[in-house]
Amino acid sequence: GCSNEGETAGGSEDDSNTLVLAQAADIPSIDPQNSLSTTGDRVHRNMFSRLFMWDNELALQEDLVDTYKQIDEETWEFTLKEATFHNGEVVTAEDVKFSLERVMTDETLKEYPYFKQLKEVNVKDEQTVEIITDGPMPTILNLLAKSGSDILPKAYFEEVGIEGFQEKPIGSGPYQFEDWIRDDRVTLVPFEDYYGDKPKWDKVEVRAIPESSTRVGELLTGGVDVATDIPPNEWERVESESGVDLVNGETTRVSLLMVRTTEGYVTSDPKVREAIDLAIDQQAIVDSVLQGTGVPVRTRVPEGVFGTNPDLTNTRVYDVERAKELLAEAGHPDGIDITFTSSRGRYPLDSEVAQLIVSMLSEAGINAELKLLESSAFLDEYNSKSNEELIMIGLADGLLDASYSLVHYTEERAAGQTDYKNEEVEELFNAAGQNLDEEERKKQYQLIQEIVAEERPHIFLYQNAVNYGVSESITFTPRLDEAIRFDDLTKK
Amino acid sequence: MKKYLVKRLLQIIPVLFIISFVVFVLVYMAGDPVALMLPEDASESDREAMRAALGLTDPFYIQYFRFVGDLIQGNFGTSFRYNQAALPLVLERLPATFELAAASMVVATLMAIPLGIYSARKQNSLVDLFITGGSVLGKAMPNFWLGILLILLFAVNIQFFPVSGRGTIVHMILPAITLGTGIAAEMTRLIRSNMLEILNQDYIRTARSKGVSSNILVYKHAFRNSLIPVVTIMGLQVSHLVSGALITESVFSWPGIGLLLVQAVNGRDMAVVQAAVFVIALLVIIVNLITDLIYRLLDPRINYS
Amino acid sequence: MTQQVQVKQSTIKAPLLEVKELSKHFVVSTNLFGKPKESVKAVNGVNLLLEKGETLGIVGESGCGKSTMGNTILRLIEPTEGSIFFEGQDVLNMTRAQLQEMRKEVQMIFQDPFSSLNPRMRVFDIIAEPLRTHKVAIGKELHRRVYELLDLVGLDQSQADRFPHQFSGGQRQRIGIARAIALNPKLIVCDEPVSALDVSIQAQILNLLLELKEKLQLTLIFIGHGIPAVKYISDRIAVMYMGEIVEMADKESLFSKTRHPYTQGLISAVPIPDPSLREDSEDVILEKDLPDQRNLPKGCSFYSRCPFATEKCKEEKPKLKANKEGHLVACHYPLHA
Amino acid sequence: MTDNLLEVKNLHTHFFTENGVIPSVNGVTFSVKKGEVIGIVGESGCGKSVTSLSILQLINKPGKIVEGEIRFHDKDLTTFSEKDIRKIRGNKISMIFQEPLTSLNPVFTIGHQISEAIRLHQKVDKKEAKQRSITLLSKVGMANPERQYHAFPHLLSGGMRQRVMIAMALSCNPELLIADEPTTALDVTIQKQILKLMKNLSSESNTSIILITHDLGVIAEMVDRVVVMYGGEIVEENDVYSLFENPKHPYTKGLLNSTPKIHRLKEKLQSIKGNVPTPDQLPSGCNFQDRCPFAMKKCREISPDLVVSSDGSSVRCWLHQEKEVVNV
Amino acid sequence: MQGNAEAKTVGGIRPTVRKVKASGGFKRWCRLLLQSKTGTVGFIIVLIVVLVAIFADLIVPHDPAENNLSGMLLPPFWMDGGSTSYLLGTDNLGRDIFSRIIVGTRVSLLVGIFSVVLAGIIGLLVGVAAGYYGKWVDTILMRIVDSFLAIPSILFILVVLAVFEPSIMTLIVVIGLTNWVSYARVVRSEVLSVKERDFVRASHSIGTKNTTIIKKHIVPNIISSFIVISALSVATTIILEASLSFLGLGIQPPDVSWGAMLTDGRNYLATNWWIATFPGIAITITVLGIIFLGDWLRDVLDPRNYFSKKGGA
Ligand SMILES: Nc1ncnc2c1ncn2[C@@H]1O[C@H](COP(=O)(O)OP(=O)(O)OP(=O)(O)O)[C@@H](O)[C@H]1O
Ligand SMILES: Nc1ncnc2c1ncn2[C@@H]1O[C@H](COP(=O)(O)OP(=O)(O)OP(=O)(O)O)[C@@H](O)[C@H]1O
Ligand SMILES: [Mg+2]
Ligand SMILES: [Mg+2]
Repeated sequence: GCSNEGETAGGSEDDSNTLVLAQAADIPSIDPQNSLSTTGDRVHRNMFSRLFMWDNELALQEDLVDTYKQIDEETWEFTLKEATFHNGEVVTAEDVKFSLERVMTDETLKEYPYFKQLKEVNVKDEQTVEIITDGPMPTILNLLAKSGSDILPKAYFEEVGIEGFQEKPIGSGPYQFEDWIRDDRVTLVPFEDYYGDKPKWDKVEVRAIPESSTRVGELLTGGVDVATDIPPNEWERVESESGVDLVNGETTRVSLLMVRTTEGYVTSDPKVREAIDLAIDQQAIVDSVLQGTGVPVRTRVPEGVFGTNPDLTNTRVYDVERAKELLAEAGHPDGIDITFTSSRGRYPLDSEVAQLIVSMLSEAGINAELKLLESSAFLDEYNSKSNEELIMIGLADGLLDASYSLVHYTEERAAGQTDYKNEEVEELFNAAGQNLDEEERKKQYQLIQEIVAEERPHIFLYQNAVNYGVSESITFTPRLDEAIRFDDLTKK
Repeated sequence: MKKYLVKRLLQIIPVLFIISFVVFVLVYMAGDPVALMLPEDASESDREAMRAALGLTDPFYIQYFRFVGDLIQGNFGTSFRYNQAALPLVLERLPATFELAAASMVVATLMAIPLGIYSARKQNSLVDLFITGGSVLGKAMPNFWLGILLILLFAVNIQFFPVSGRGTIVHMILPAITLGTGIAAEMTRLIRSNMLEILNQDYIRTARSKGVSSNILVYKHAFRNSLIPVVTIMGLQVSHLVSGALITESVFSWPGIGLLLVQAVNGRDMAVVQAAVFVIALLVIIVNLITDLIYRLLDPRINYS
Repeated sequence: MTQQVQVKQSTIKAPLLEVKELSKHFVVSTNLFGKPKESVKAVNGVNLLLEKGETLGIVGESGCGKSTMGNTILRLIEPTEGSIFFEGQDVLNMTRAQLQEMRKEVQMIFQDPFSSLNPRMRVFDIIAEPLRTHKVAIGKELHRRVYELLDLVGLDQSQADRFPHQFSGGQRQRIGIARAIALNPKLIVCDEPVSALDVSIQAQILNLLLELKEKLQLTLIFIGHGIPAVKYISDRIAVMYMGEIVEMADKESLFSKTRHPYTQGLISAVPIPDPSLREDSEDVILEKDLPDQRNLPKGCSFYSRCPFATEKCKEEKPKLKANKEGHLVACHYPLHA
Repeated sequence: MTDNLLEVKNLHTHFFTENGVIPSVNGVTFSVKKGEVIGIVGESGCGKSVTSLSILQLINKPGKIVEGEIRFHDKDLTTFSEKDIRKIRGNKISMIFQEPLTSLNPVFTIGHQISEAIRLHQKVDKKEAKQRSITLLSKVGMANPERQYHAFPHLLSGGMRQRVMIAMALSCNPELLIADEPTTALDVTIQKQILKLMKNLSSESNTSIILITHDLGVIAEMVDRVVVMYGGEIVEENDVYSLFENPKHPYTKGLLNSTPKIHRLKEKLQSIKGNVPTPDQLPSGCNFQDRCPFAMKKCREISPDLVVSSDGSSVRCWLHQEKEVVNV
Repeated sequence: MQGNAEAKTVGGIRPTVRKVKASGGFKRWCRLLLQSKTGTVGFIIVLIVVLVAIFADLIVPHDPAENNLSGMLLPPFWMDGGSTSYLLGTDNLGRDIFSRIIVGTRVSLLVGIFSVVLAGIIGLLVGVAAGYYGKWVDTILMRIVDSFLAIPSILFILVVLAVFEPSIMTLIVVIGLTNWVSYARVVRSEVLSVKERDFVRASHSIGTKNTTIIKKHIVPNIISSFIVISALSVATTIILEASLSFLGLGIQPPDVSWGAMLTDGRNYLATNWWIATFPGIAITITVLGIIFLGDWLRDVLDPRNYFSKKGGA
């Protein structure tokens, strides 16, 4: 882009070293333990630090933790680096205890459900903290790197309270909070006393621009350096413009159809479920509507996540003829009628994909009545489990561990939703959950995935991709967890 | 006059009361906010725990009385989403909203008055037809469509204005045009028809018989009279400008009250919805009161009794 | 002649209509609690007695309360005070059903022939409306009645399915008259039925009314500010000023022995369509405009314009009193004593 | 060259509406001498107002003067440009309209409206204009003119508003005043005051007046000469005394007979039968034929011309056609 | 008897009115229509749109929901790469835009017309009741109307559509329920003025019941301005439906509406302009037609067009 009056908003081309990021939605909250969204995480990750973190290669690294050891199956001990909060106070074991206990006990926090397996956090000394889990917990380090385990300054928080904290949040990350205009932008400035590498940017603005064409417009005119979530229809525009690049990245989010296996639904018959699966040409969906981004899968655990089964990625079972046969075998030679719920505008191109699936299903004699719901109505329906045979949803993995995803196939979790029940899966899952042997645990998870792919309580569609528009003056490598560490971006 | 004002202000109370009840029922009916706050992966017991913690398991009337009780103390409650008092959240949006509303009104007026008068003076001419057609077009274009088009044309292609965001006065121009066009279209038509009617009035004939020139006739004698109904329309449009701007706000990522309201409704964020509706309602009522006063100022025939 | 009719109808000489101390104050502003603060005293303690078969004319300047009084008699406007008796029955304390009955007997002809006919109804339906409302006639009989009425007021049957706007003012007023006489009423209140009409048409309507009055033995209250027309049609005339009756008498007596200065001014202000009388018409010009009806003076309401006013007039309100000829006047110093 | 201030010659004003042409004024000819008061009578819709508006070229859009001359000081006003005619309006010729209630602009004070008229035609400053306006207001009999100067029209009664209109019309000492039914909407007592005011005017400053009305009483009291119009044409013209004494045209006769009079008792009112025709429905032949008690075959076929007799009166009727003389 | 004889003759005289009978049906309307250029244009547009809506199924060249994965984003036929079998091109799922516009007419018109009918009925009832009965009825109803006016209608729509699934029916109901207030206000003020007219008083003086007066006198006299605002608000509603689609609350696939097409296509304005532009043109033309027709109706229904100068006053 070239310069214009709009530059006052901050663009890549001014000399000051400012980074402007445009996201499709504002951060939900400045409180890192009450946020639970990719958009919020992109800010929190740079403002707060956690005990662990995922590096650019998605390897788990110590962050605030200097050293750690596992004392027994349920007890872990961590010593902290010397770090300070933005207000100059030192990060201590007390702060860790305070932060983790907050998220472990406060049900109103959105991150709360993930931290239930932590039992106790004890301060050993100023720099040492002990965490006791409820049973063996192979995923504890993943959890401590997850959003929500951000360390908050105890003394400050208690002094100003939640209201005060939200007005001026304080963390120990490389950037400190300057301003948040809701539904507009969050502004961050570097924290000079950061314990890690010195922050690179003089200023970072994270803007919320919901309308994709506006976001792209800002990108093209140089108003922003990086724009997330560029929909396929804008790719041509971004690619053809000089000065900006389109960068494609993968995510852990897998789009899938949840199927009722409940008695009384036609889909309780495995043959019908198979027929539905065979009738959908995942590859065609990816190639047409998604314009080639996204990977057809038959599992919820995509590559890059611990426990993935490589046999189930990039496979194709599409066979309409066989699908018709299966329906006939199942006693429905004239086809079946089902109801298919999908969101609209919740995931990229969800309604288009859903409409495409409906027409694919109809080829095989499956007459799907489509119910497209706006995001909140969709969640209502999903959460109240009032959907019928099929519901299309995209599920991500916040822990980068198969345990996070595969819990859906346990009886307790599936009750009322898919009503899936399989003794073997149950046993495997429970065993893996307590299993500290990585290799064996992985095998167990892979086996679960094979069974699920066969029995189809979920019919998988594709692993979602995310596309970024990036100014050519910036180097940017997308990550599987969709996080952005500002200092990983560099100016060319 | 003073009594009139007091009377009008007192009438606000029952209106606000009805509004708060209707809104409460609506949002209550809309469903469970918790479902929207937790991720798809959360389990039923997680949601139950959160509901209990937020006091959402109580029966309707208890929730309502709690709400009214708080309200009387000036407390709208806490936003679920932001975990902050709701009223300041709403109030901090007001400047952005005002700014846009005022700018749109200015744009609308600047467009409508000359066009309306001109097409009335040249009734049934080609220009008149053109203006009428243009105002229909202005009315028929949905805001989002016009907004995106304006961005494409004037911000991306000829980079004359910034694409989005709030900041300097140039940031305001495209959203103001987007929002103002529809209003301008309506006003143009209204001014035109008013003008036509007024130009047929007896007192215009009187002025002509005095030897007044046609410019003075139009801009002095007729215009002031034709302005009277226009002011009413402007008052009515305020509601639209404050709450109905959300589409424009969203296209231009303008942090106004409309956007907040939609998000609050989608997130069933009761406290914010209530606070926002209250503030908007109050604004609308006050603006209508002001237009009423202006109306009375413009038209000496109306007295304050 | 009129007396004969009356005797035939009822041997007891009860008045047809009696109005006692009738007042109507329009509230024009209220205080915060809805209590009246300011009101227009449109009608102010009026007494009337109407014998069967007579025509009472009511004159007075525009806005002096003539229409308000007419409307109150039919209870189209609820009076503030006073009582009205129609054939001995208290109109103001009637039940809905009684009122309904009464409205068969008392009808009204309105001032403006253009606004008193529903522009969206056909003439037939307009005239049939009272007949239908009171279920007087249906079917063939209804048609017969309506055509008969049309005939009576001099309209053609073929015009029955037209809309009011297709008629001229005079014709419209005829439709209004047909509607008013449809139920064979005993009393008709004519509220300036000719003031919206042209002179030539006005004469037609006045003649028609006179003729109908005789034919149907009607009692009329004829309101008008065209004094010559009122004089032409009435037996007795009441002069109103600021909501009050200031003079009432037989028409001959009223014109030949005018007693109230206002009446005198009014009569002398009527232009005489005869240039030869131009010079010798004695001019009583009432110089000032009418006082504000919201706060009337406490004495005589004519005080401010009266050429003969004294201190007494300012302080004390004159009562309506009759002389031995039965000529009523409300003045401390009546002319032609 | 005559001593006529205004001469209207063969005026035709038609309205070109969607439903066809409405010939509201059809060949009207009359003249006004200096200081003379002439009256135009006729029933509603006969073209009185259109005639008066035509004089000042105030006919609006669908209407147009299609033929005729309006000579004021021997110059034809119909040929004037809009700019030139504006110099005449309000200055040399003023007009008072029928509806005092709607003829004043409701949003300006009456003082402002009078001053405006003054400042339009005279080079005076605001203060001077105000002073003159106040003088005018007191001249037309407004009590407390300083205060009333700042009053809005709606606060005034009909009579007061009409006086404001008169003050406005007099503001530049016009040579001709056209008063279009100035008292129709008023009470008799107020009417009397207004008429008296106008009478004084014409006698004091020798202003000519065209007084339009359909009230024969007003005519009888006010004017020197009467023009009777019917259906867009002049049917009779005569000096006021002769006209009332000896009306020639059957319509004039009917009009006089159907006017109720307070001084003549008892006698039954005569009425003209039938209704006033609208200008788009005029019959061929004499316009009055359907209502005329003396209508002859000829009346239905050929419309009579206005015939001027030697005494200066004129009439448009076959009954009087044979008698005399010149065709106009 | 002299008077009677005279009256008879009066009856025989031609009435002093226009040659055209106001009651007169079809021919008169045609003539009135043809007199106005814009009215004629409006009428023709609306007629075509209505016919298209009725016979949509017979006209469409393609199934509007049929995906053509090999022919996605085809431009209109006159452009490079366009095809005459997809006259106006295809959208991002390869659906025929021309067919979708034709089918979309139906929903847009249904929602437009019926929501206005609903709003009109409620508004008429409330407005008449408030205006005619006055007093406390008026006070209560008008406070409710005030409240509704002050609640942003978009909020109402958002909430209701969050509770009930968006369908043509819900859309109609929800738009109807939000728009009635403006009708109520207009109707009330009209009723207030009609109520004071002499013919209503005349009817009272006869002893007519209130309900009859409302039916026979009040409603017929306010109905024309009512029809006019209704016509105009059909146009507004069609646009409103587009805005609702933008918020994800409009009509749901596989139903098609112009608003939904416009919304779906808005992100393609820069690259594939035809997706959003053609439905936009359809909306504009239709709205134009309706507004022209509405303006014409206003002129025709204005009593001043019937009455002589005097009668109108
Ligand atoms: N509804 C009303 N509210 C307030 N004042 C009213 C109302 N109706 C009439 N008035 C006032 O009451 C007074 C008498 O009015 P009314 O109509 O009875 O006069 P009128 O003698 O019939 O006059 P006119 O000759 O002009 O018809 C007037 O001053 C009028 O302004
Ligand atoms: N603007 C117009 N369009 C069409 N016809 C008109 C117009 N103005 C006047 N006319 C017609 O011209 C005729 C003469 O009207 P004019 O106003 O001169 O009557 P008038 O004699 O002044 O009546 P009145 O006594 O009611 O004032 C009327 O029949 C009227 O219908
Ligand atoms: Mg009256
Ligand atoms: Mg006139």
